[in-house]
Amino acid sequence: ACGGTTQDDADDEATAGGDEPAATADAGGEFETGLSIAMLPKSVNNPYFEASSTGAETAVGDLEGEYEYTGPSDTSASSQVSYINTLSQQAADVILLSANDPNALCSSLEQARAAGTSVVTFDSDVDPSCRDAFVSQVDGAEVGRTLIEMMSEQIGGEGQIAILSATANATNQNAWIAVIEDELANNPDYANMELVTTVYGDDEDEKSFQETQGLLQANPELKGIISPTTVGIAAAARYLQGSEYKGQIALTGLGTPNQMREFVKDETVTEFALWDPTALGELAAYAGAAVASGIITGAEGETFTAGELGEYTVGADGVIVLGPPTRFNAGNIDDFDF
Amino acid sequence: MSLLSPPAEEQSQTRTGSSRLDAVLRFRELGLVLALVALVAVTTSANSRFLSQQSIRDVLLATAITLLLACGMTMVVLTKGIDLSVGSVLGLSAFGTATLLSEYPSLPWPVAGLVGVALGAACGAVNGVVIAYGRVPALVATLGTLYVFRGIVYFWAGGSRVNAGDLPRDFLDFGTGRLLGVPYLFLIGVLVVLVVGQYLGRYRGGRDLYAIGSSEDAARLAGVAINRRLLQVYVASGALAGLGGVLHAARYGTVDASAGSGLELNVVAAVVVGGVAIFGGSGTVYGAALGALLLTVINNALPVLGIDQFWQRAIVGALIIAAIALDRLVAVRVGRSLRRKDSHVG
Amino acid sequence: MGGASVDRSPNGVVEPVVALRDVSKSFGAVRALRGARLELFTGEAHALVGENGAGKSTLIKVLAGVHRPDGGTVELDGQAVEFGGPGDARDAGIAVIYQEPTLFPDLSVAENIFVGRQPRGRFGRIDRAAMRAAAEALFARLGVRVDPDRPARGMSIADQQLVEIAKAISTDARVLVMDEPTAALSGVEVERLFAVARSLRDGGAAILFISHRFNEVEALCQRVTVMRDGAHISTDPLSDVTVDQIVRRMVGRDLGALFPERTAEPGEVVLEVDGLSNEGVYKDVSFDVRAGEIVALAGLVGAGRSEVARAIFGVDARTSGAVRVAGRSLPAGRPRAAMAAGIALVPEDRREQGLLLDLSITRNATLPRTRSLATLGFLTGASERRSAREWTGRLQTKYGSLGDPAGTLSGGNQQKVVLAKWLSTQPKVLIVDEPTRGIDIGTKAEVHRLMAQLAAEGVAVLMISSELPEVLGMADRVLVMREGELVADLPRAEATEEAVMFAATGQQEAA
Amino acid sequence: MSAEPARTRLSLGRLATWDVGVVIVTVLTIVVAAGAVEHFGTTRNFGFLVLDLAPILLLALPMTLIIVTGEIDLSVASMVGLTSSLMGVLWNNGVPLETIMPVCVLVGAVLGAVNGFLVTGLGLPSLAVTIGTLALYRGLSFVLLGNTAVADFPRDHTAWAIGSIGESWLPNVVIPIVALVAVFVVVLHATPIGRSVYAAGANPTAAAFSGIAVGRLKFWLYVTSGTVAGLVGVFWTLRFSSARADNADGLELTVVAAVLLGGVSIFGGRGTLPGVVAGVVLLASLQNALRLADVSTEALTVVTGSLLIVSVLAPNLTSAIRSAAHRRRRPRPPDEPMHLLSPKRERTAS
Ligand SMILES: Nc1ncnc2c1ncn2[C@@H]1O[C@H](COP(=O)(O)OP(=O)(O)OP(=O)(O)O)[C@@H](O)[C@H]1O
Ligand SMILES: Nc1ncnc2c1ncn2[C@@H]1O[C@H](COP(=O)(O)OP(=O)(O)OP(=O)(O)O)[C@@H](O)[C@H]1O
Ligand SMILES: [Mg+2]
Ligand SMILES: [Mg+2]
Repeated sequence: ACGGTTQDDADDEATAGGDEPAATADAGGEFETGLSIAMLPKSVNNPYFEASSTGAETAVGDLEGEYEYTGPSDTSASSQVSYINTLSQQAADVILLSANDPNALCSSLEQARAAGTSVVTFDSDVDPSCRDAFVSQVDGAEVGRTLIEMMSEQIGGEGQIAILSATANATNQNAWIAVIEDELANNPDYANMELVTTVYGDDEDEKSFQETQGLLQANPELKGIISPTTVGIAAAARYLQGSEYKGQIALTGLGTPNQMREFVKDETVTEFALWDPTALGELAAYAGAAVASGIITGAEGETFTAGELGEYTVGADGVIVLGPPTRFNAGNIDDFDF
Repeated sequence: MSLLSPPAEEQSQTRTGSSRLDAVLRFRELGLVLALVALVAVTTSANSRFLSQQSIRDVLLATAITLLLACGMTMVVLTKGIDLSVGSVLGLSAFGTATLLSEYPSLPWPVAGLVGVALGAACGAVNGVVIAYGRVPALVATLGTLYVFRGIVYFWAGGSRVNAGDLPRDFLDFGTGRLLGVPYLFLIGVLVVLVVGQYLGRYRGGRDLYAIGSSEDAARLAGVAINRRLLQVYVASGALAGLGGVLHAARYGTVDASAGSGLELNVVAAVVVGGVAIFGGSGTVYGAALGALLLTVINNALPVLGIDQFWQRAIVGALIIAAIALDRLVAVRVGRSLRRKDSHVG
Repeated sequence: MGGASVDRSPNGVVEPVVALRDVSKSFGAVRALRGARLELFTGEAHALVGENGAGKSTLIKVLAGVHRPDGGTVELDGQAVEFGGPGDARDAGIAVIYQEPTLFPDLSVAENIFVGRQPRGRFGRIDRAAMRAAAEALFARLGVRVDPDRPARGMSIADQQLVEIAKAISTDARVLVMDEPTAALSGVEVERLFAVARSLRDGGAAILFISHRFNEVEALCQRVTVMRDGAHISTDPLSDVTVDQIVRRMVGRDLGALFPERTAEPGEVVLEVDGLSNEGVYKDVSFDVRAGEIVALAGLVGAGRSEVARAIFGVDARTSGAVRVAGRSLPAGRPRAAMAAGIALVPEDRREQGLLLDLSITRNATLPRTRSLATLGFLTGASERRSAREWTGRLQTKYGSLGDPAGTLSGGNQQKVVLAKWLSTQPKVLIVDEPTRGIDIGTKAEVHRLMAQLAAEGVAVLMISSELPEVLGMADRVLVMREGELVADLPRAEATEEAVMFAATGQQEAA
Repeated sequence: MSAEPARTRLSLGRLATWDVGVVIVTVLTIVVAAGAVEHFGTTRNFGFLVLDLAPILLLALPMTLIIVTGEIDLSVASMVGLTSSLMGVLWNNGVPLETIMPVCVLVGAVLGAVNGFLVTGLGLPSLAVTIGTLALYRGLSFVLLGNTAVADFPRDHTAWAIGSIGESWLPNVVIPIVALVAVFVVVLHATPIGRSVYAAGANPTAAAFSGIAVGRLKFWLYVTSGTVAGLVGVFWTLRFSSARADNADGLELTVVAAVLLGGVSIFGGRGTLPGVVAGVVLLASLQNALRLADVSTEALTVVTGSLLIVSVLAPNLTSAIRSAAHRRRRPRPPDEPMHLLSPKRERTAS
């Protein structure tokens, strides 16, 4: 599998292995019960993580553990550090983390792990040396390819496009954008498409809204916008809906069906994609429990069973991939509720 | 002991100072207008789409909410206070209004809007009571309520958000709708600016605010009902932030607990750029409105000009400093000229 | 014996317009008023005198609704009233000119006068033209020219006081209270003020006048009330008492001479001012002051005396000229250098320039000397307290404790703290700007004695004063400034009232 | 009205109340939390606590002095961010850390000097100026580093930033913190400079008339603030081993809140450093304890805000209540015999 949101780094891998507390995989082993599992999202006031939390809670319930959902209200790495410290102080068995920064959390994560806490990241990774495993929503390359493919379909494979991203430092966003850029440069299908700019809405509604507006003004020839973030795509859709650009500009990206339903119905948006954040949370919880129970250590090739989600295999760098993204359009959107 | 002959009848000539002062004040707002015009001209020459209908509408829409908050902030700052809680109040009201509308879709949206405004006014009343009757400095009190009100929204919202799809169609239409091409929201903003401007300039209550900000001791001795006025001002600021929240909900459709975070410093910046003295007693709401407009136009123009996004904040910061430096320059000049003519016995 | 006032009541009414009965008021442990009494009748001008801190200002603040009394009553037309605030008192027809000007610096002069009472036109809008006209009319009545549209910021104290007066008379009050309104005014303005006050009095208003200047009291008032230590001492028709009697009641003892005998021989030149100029304010001012000499700088308000003093001390800039102390040139704009050279400046506006009102008396009294009071660069507070106790003691300052904020002292005691602050630096050159403004007669004599003593010890004293008797009584030499220029240098023998006035105004006395 | 001993005691009591109050509340909070909140009283947790409060405490030191002079510096967090970004850029360009760290502190001083010049040289209101530089410096820090993060700082340095002294639980940062706190306390409370700081805040005009170069004093305070911000920028970067443009975003309000909680008057002229230190510790330990007690973030926010208001409101209310009670209890003034000369007597006579 591909590294997803992190760059491959053989050295890190080597040191990671060396640093880890002596643990050997016990592939057929049972999940321990009574594990205390805490989910630490980028920030607590985000429906996306709320959905993940629901999934994780279900899983922890099935595993008869204790579940906690806690985190800062701002999306800063320094606030997350305090929460990691708190959790390690409380001797949590597992931390499920969506990181605001790939490096800033490392030292406190190391301290937590030294104190016996297993760390599984999901959604947004940290440096592989600082966690046991990473549950990736999808294969990073797959997301990038899906996004550019949808865009190409919607604008007829020709014209200028732009990207509306989240924060400038978001690991996953930047990885997907890299894939998109790579596809545009190397895939002959997209030879007539041009990426003019990438702007950052910081995962804030207003900012994303204004950036969309700026994009359209600055680039009169623009044909489409890709927004690989749920906040961004909703804000952009909302702007397009109320402007003269509605129907003129293609918009796709990653969004939740509940947020986007209205825009799909009124044809502001044709098609977008996302994975199921609830399943993501659920898988993360199982992965965390698997690490804590010694079923996996995060080494490539290990397997575990994530309840009803089925069996998963750990890929290179300890990455576990949930599955391909789902595309949502007028035809299927009413089948989903998250 | 009469040392001097009685003053000659020179009453007619005493008006010189006023015209100079007026000229200077007018110059202050004129300066903003000129800066605006220059900015628009440059941007348009770089990209003619900047003056397209859509683009103008976008700017007006984006200004509308800041305009409301700037009105409230102007009143507060005139009394030598500050209201740092406006962003949080806006968030609370936006979330409250949106939640109300999504849970009771049959409720006419103006009613929900009024609830939002009332919510804002209630927050303002908390500020006002603490500041006027609790004698807590405004900066301290509103810094506190900035946290408290935001905490309440978080508490209320949890991780949930209200999506555009949950809101009544007519409410959202109002958010983007327009009269003769001008967005409703902007019209509301302008209306509020005019009303507040008249009140501040031409009504005793408004002048009292200047008096309080200029010298609270003197105001007390002059019999100004300071506590009542302060309470009113913070309620007004809260209510306007509440109204801002309602408009925010209508315009963006998506509302979560962080709506309006960090807005307070933008609003203070607009007011300061607009020439309202941060230590009270002078400035007009028209200036503040122009300040808000200028900042919004800059925010919109920089991307159009192709200026790197990362420079925007830096430029806004530099602009704030330039604006107050300009004010200072003018004030020094006026001060000097006033001093020269400061002889009282004719 | 008080029958005089009954006679003077124009309509034979014998009931006082205003009566304060057994009023007491404490600030913390300070009992500012203990059973104070006062009655004002229509058509009389009543003087209220007493030492600094006697409670005069506090008493009128009770009358004006600023302070709520702890005990006693305020009666209006025989009815006990309770004022909720200054607004209530104003509405009841009581206008007050407070001791310290209370203007709104950002508002125009006209608005300052009419705050809360602006004339209104249609829809309750303020009629600015009417307001301006009314302000102009008021100034015309006072015979002064002040631009009603200029902001109050940057006005001289005298101008501010004029605006205060205009504000007070604009209400056509039945009771006009003036708390040392003349302290900042020169003769001509005082005359005009009195003329207006007399016409108000003759129109049936009651006037309460607080002053430390007995010639003014005599010029305006019919009766005089003396207060001491917050209590009422006596009320008499002015014709029945002598100044000596009043002073004895005020201070509770006999007073020596107001101006001490002085015989010191001036020594070396200590302070040299050479061609000092500041664009537009004063130009080419040159003089010198010798050790042991008291030189007075006289002139009308606004002549530029204070500016010169400030430039010498270095708080204000100067455009050209030199200042030398004992032959050594001082850099411009560096007060610390001036202090190091031995200059001390007691500024004219004690609240703005002299004191940190919120900080303790100790901190105020030792501020210029923190460095010399420190041991190895550190201050523990003990040395500061010792110094403060010593110097406030020498000046017989009245205070509760040294830790009290300076702002809680009465005006005169505040002035003493400023004096203590500067005398403690043991200067070679002492510049005092209106050193006895707002100071009671007893303290005034003390201050004069102190200045004489300092001169005798070899200090060069430069005294700016608007009080001619003080100038003539104290100075070895009188310098006179007019419109920013030094126009006369009169040795003591030639310094008569007429000569100084002539130089100050540039014309012969009119009447 | 000569010096009464009772009055002296009272005023001393009044002065001491606030600091002692904050300190007592802080100690109580820690004791109660240690008893009631599991995991709070451990040395390891105190280590975390110190690391958490370090940047706030350091920034609060110069901020206290600045607020005492009646000014404010809202740009501190942006200066931290800018020095952090600079550190990243320099490191990316191969400059050794031994050079980078002093350069960053120096640049912090320069940034502070810019604030100082705008406030004292041009005489602009500091609240407005530093809102301007808050945006300006943060913007520049994004200009420098854009959206990238620099994270490959050498391990021995980053380990120092979170490490402990020898075998103890005390983090290394305790050493510079204690040193700086001591210096600031002595300077503010026991030197002529400190006296000037209070004087400048209480009445700048009178301070100038007392020979204090108010402008120069404030200028150097801003430089100090920038320098400390530079230090914090370096510390922050090493602690999180991540140089990012948005480091410490929004921290300025926390710092101001902590200073005000410590009893410093926003109008200048009043406040003490022990109070501020207690205020910072109180805020941080309360947050730490509540987090450990699984109290939600929302509650943390509300508590912080309420504490700030209550800290100023409570003394005001108690004094209001006390004086109201005093007025109610006041003895009726004794009926003095009417003075012979009183006009009231005349009235009755006629
Ligand atoms: N707000 C206050 N707080 C505390 N003490 C006060 C306050 N106002 C006045 N005092 C005290 O009350 C006493 C009377 O002061 P007041 O100002 O009435 O004196 P005064 O007679 O007007 O003196 P002066 O001639 O110097 O103006 C003084 O001891 C003064 O220190
Ligand atoms: N703070 C001030 N702001 C503006 N103008 C001032 C100020 N102080 C003095 N002036 C003006 O400067 C000139 C000289 O004033 P200065 O105070 O030196 O006069 P003075 O002779 O000392 O009078 P006074 O008796 O009022 O102190 C006058 O025109 C005065 O109006
Ligand atoms: Mg008085
Ligand atoms: Mg003078």
